[in-house]
Amino acid sequence: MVILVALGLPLLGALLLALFGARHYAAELNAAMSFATLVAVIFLVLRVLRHGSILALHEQFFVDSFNVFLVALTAFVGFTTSLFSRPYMRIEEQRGRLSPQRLRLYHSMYQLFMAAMFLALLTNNMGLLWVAMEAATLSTVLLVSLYRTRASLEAAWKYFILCGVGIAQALFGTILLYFAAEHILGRQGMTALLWTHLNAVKGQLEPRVLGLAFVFLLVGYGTKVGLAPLHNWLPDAHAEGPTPVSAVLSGLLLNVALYAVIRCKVLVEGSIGSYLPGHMLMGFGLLSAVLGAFFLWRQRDIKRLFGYSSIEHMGIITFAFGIGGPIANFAALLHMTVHSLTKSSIFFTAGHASQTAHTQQMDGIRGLVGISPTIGWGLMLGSLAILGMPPFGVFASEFLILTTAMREHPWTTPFLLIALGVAFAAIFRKVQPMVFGESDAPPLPHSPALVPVFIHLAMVLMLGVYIPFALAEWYRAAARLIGG
Amino acid sequence: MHPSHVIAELLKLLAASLLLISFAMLSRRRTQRLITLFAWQGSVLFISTLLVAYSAGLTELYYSAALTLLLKVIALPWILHRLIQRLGAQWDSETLVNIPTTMLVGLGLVIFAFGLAQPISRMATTITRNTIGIALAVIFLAFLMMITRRKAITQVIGFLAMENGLFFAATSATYGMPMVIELGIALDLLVGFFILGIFFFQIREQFDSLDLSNMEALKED
Amino acid sequence: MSPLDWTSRYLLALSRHDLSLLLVFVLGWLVLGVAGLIRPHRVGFVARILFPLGAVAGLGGALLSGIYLITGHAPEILILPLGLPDLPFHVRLDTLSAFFLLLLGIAGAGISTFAAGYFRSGEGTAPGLLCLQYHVFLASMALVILADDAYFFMVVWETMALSSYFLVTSQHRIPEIRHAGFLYLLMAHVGAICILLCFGVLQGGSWQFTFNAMRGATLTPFWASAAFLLALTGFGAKAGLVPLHVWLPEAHPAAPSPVSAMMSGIMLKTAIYGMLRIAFDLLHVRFWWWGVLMLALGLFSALFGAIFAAVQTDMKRLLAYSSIENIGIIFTGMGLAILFQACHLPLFAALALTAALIHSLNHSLFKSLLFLATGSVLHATNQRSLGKLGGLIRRMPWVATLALIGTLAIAGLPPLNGFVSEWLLLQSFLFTPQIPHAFLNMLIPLGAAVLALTAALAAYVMVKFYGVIFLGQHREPSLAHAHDADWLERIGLAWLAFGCIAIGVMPQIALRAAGAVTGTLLGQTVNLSSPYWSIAPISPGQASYSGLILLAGIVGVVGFTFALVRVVAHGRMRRTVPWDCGYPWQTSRMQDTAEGFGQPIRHMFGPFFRMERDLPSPSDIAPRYRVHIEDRLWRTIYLPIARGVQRLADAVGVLQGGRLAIYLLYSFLTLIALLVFVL
Amino acid sequence: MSPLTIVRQFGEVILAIAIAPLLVGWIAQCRAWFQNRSAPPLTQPYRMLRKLFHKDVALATDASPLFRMTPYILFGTMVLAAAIIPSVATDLPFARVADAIALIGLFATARAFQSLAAMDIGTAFGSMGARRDMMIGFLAEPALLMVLFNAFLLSGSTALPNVVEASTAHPFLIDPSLVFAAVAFVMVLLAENARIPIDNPATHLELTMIHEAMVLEYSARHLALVEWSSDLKLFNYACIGFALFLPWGIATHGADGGLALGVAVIALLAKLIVAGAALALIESLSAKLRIFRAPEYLATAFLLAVLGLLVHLLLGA
Repeated sequence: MVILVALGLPLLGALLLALFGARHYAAELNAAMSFATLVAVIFLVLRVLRHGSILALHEQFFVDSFNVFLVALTAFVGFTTSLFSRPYMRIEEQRGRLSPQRLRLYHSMYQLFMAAMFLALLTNNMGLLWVAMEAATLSTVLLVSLYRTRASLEAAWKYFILCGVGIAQALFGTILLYFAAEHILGRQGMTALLWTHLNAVKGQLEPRVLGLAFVFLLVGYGTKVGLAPLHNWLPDAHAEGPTPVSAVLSGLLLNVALYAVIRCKVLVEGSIGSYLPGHMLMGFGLLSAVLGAFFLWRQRDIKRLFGYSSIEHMGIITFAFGIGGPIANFAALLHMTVHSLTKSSIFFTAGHASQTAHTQQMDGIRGLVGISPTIGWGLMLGSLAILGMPPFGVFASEFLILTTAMREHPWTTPFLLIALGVAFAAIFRKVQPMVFGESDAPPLPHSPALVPVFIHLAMVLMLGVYIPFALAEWYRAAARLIGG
Repeated sequence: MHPSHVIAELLKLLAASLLLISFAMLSRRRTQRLITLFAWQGSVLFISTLLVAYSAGLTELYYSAALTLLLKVIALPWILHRLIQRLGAQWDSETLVNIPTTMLVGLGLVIFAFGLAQPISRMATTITRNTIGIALAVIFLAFLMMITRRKAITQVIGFLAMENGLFFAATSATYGMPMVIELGIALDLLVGFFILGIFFFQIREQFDSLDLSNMEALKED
Repeated sequence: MSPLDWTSRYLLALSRHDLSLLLVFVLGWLVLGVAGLIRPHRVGFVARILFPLGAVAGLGGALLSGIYLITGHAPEILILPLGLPDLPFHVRLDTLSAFFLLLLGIAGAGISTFAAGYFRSGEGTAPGLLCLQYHVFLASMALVILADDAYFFMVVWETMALSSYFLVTSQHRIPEIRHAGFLYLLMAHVGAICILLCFGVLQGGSWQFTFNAMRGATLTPFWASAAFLLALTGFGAKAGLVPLHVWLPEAHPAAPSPVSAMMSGIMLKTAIYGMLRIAFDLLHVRFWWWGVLMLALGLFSALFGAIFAAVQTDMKRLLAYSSIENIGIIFTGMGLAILFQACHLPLFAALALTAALIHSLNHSLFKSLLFLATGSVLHATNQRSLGKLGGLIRRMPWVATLALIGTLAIAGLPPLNGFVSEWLLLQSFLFTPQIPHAFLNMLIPLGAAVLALTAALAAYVMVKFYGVIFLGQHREPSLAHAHDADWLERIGLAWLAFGCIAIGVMPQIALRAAGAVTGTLLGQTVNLSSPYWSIAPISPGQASYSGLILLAGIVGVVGFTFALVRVVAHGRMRRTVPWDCGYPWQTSRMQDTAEGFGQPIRHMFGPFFRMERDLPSPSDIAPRYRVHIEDRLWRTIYLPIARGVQRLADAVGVLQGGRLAIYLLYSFLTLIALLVFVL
Repeated sequence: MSPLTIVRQFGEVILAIAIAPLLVGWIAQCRAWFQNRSAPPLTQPYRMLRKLFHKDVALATDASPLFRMTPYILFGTMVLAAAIIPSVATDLPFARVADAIALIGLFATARAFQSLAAMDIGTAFGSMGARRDMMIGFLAEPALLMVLFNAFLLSGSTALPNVVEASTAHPFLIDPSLVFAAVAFVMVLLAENARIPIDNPATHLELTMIHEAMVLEYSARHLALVEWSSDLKLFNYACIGFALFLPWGIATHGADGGLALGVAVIALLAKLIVAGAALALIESLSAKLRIFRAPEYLATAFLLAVLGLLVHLLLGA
């Protein structure tokens, strides 16, 4: 059962690394496990491509066109991040910021986190989805607090409390969902929480209850998506955790949380029949985009900066899902992809940049192209990509989103444009002096693994000028599935 | 009088006491007391779950009840107790907002919760129909408590209280979630709690107090 | 029949697959760029092989588009297998794009040839990378001109901005250059956002983003005007139209000279192209007040640019401001064209548009020529400040001679090309009294006076430019061993100078090229029937001009006089020290400086400037005079915006106060609010 | 293009070259009379030219080719201008080559070259003169253009012959706008030809001179050519004025037999005599302005021209 393999490999990895995580080959092991997972996922994807969507294990797991590409994305970015984290963590260890024991924790938690995300993505059961999200939170809490410094503890604590509370709301939402569902589906066979069944009968579910449920689910999972004003944990966690963790948080966890929200949205919209959920998403999205953009303006810490940029982009994606319809959903899915690729690559370079300069304060980071051209150009191109500069793919999705917004809700366009403009000025005026200019810092002891960066950026570039047919079909199918 | 009615009445009573306990928690200052109240809340939850299990004749709810007993009546309060012993955190914890105001807000929240729950309880078929409003109220009150308290521990207790509210909602409104979920949730709760335990010590050694006012360094300045 | 007709018939056979061939050339540029990465640090390989090849490709493109213009058949459309799934890249070749491709090819060829001699190692970015950026820049400009759907247009438009940004910041170790680059890219991005919005309006409910769909769309007057204003803002920002010009005088001097030449000579024209494309092709209506607005902005920019150019003391800044002036002139022409078109005077509209088009072409020639010349001067002397140059005509005769041609051309003096376009523009101003609007027909003729003032000011500026750099005494002893440009640079310069002369003496060529454009855009061309050595745009009786005969006349008279003087005057010639009213102690410091030349302008146009001057006190031992000129608009428009954003950002920052309880409160309130919302 | 027209063309040019210095001489003489000094002989300018042509050239050490070329270019442009302006007859082959706007351009070219040449030696006075001359230039051109616009609007053409033809078609009708234009034109003429009140051709007082400062370094044949071309410039301006405002007597197209030409030449001479006297009168009556009064002076000229334009548009000629 390929799904089980895909789920089991990271768990196995977590176990192995919990045992051997302190050895010198732990990083390689980590990468190897991630690679194995990637391979398994590729098989899964191929199967889906061949036979269409899968239901498995008493319908507890399922793969449709919506989550399969997220699974693929997650596996891929997870693998590249593990590649990146190898030299990065070595350097951290050499500089005495981490002990081997911590590295063991890091590696096993990393795998556990991946497992949790796969579970969240693959499960058909809204309850299991909740459990998986909670598990992901817990594992990342440990990762964020890895350095055990005051700042990292504070960040982890805030992260834990805010997301814990949020998740609790989500649980209540799930309970309400179940409550509404069992009237239709009954308690027998425990089908009342299976998304596929819920989706089948969503028309009959009691609208009032689902309305309430959606509010709780939205607030709950939305906290993890980092929608303003529920976002406060996000910049801290991104800034204080180890960079690979920031990369996967930004690149994957937010996506997964949003995935959960969208699953719920599909059900609720089907039941209510009104655009209420869509409008809620649009509201959150717009608010996050604008606030995120203005937050960017005053940042000093490089990882914090890009954390806020994630808020902004999650806002844009949420907004697009809120608009709904084939084009907007297509654009949102595309934006999910390019954002996680770009943002993770940015975090890779940002991590090495702050290592070379021995600080995360952007005023301290100067003249990267002089020290290491790959880091410098990686950061520059990545930032330009994330800012929606053509020919990078982010522009493609933003173009679609903007045009659709003009079409469906013209009044939102100025806000979006202001957000984009301000974000551009804010990020670029910070990145340029870091990349260009003079510096006398010595290069890194271990040569940074920046191949992932350029692979990611190359993919993003390709998506800007050419979207492969299969991928496009995929997005289309998913967009149809989401509907709205 | 038919037993089911009796059970229903009993359940209402328990629900009411649950709400009462939440209010009490809102008003208490001493951490020690909070823990005791939390244990009480747990036991009420346990009894209500038992009753529902009996009246609905659902075996899995018995497991759920047992789980509640283990976790929320025995394990967590005990660990919490040990924790504050070890951390010496049992002193008074002054609130950010003074108690009476908090109570008033709480009252408003309860009304809001009931109003919110009405349509749901109207369509509920279980004998525990209108308890969901109370569950909601408990959740809100716990939330309020988390907002108004200053100490890490009290916040955690608030968090746990919220979980209790959730469990109560689950059992009373829907006869409990499927067992898998119940277990998953319980597991998460336990793990989360242990992580918290670890945290307390680390926070303590870093900040040499559990006062949250020390943890306001990360901000936009 | 004229040679042109003959060649056209002869070349008709060749010109059937222009578009695909052009795309091949563009692709060739990209390939060359990538090839630069093979040996990024081998100057010889990059400069001596790749850049000349790029120049050849440019020539090829120019030739093709020239043929297309002459034969002038139906538009060619191609759909590339790239782009968005629902919106593949469309490319289209029509006379308008062909004209601008011609411009790009001619100027690009010259600049690439020069660049081959110019780029040396050790200057900021590695030559190979520079080569990549340079050719991507060229290719993206060509594609901007060819793009036929909004998405592709935006992609290449921003690619153009991006590649040029990297070129501008190639010497990024200098903070001013970084600042200039940032400002440039920011303005470009803001402009791009406006253009995107403009397309969003233009699709007019069809939600098809191909230009064809936009041509088909019919907009209400309000939305049409909105689209026009957005386009004016977006393309104005790229073209450096006042008050969106602030980036231009920063970015152009910052870039290496070939890049400055390309930005000023070609990139600004892509903005003109876009404006024309939208105003005359995509929009189906035109209102007279658009024209008036454009005219006003254009005239103001022209005057503004000329005035600021006159007071500059850095040679490249001076040229940059002069670009603003020329862009202003071009916009004036376009504004007149729109005005006439809206008033149903197509012939005059054609005349004004022809003037604008030809001026674009001219400007791309002489402005690149001058920027390249400053490049040679820079290499020879490492001096950019006019206060430290002088007398180079004796050290670098080649550059000086070729630059003289450019100088006279840009000053709008017959018989060179600059005069032709200004003549045409003045001609079209002559018909403004026929506009059927009270006031307009009285006010707009005054525009001719402003134009004349601008042209004369331009002459002033250029005399200053040339005189201070090339004439007089060396202001610095180091200039004594400045060396002339090398042969590749000379070829590049000579090619552009040749262009200036050719269009000057045979304006009919340019007139026909522009005629092909106006023919498709307005369905009306000026009178093209006159023989190829002269032009009579309206009618021979009305007005005619022939640069060729003028030149012949001057040369003839001069030669005759020279011979005659040789015969009658027997005086010998001896070299002495300058007389200068018998004042004996001449030093080079006594010459008029750039500041000195600016002085009358500062005196007359004081209100335009924000001046800081520190005058030496009478008792100074080493007296120093410094005057710093600043643009008022910067403080009145841009700084307030920046401050506003800062304030908003501070206000938003409060949300992240660091206190967990408050954060919890946020989410609690959100929850309650949403619950109330669904209730 | 019949041989006759060619003859006519060359005849006109020769005439212009020949009598241009005479005009200057005449003005000088009139000025002398008005200021009751004893006047120099009429032929003084010719004598000076002759003398200069026979002198040795003293050329500054590092004068560039540009410096030596300039006198010839100046002369060339001015002769060409003379060939374009219909001073005697309108049917000139060269008049088709360049219209009035091109004429202004031609003058501008001359000015640019003169200024460049003045800067070439790199003396203080030279560059100062160049700067001032260019300043006068860019102030005078808009005014001149507006003046021409008046005439263009009347005749609907920018070609001077057409202007003349149009106005001789109905001779005794003077458009009111032309009055304003004429005054403006005279002011511009004074400014452009380095005469009082803008410049004083007779002075060598260093700090006030403009034209003289520019030609300071020239000597012998070069100076001769420069002076001659400035005489020609004055003559050309006068002829433009005649063409615009007093076109009577100019042999129009078709009616340009030998007799008509003779009449035209007589008329031209008469006009020149009158105009020269008037010019001298104005110069003697007015005082030289400070250099920074020049903008105001030329702004006035510009304003008058614009007024003329508006009057024309208002009265809808």
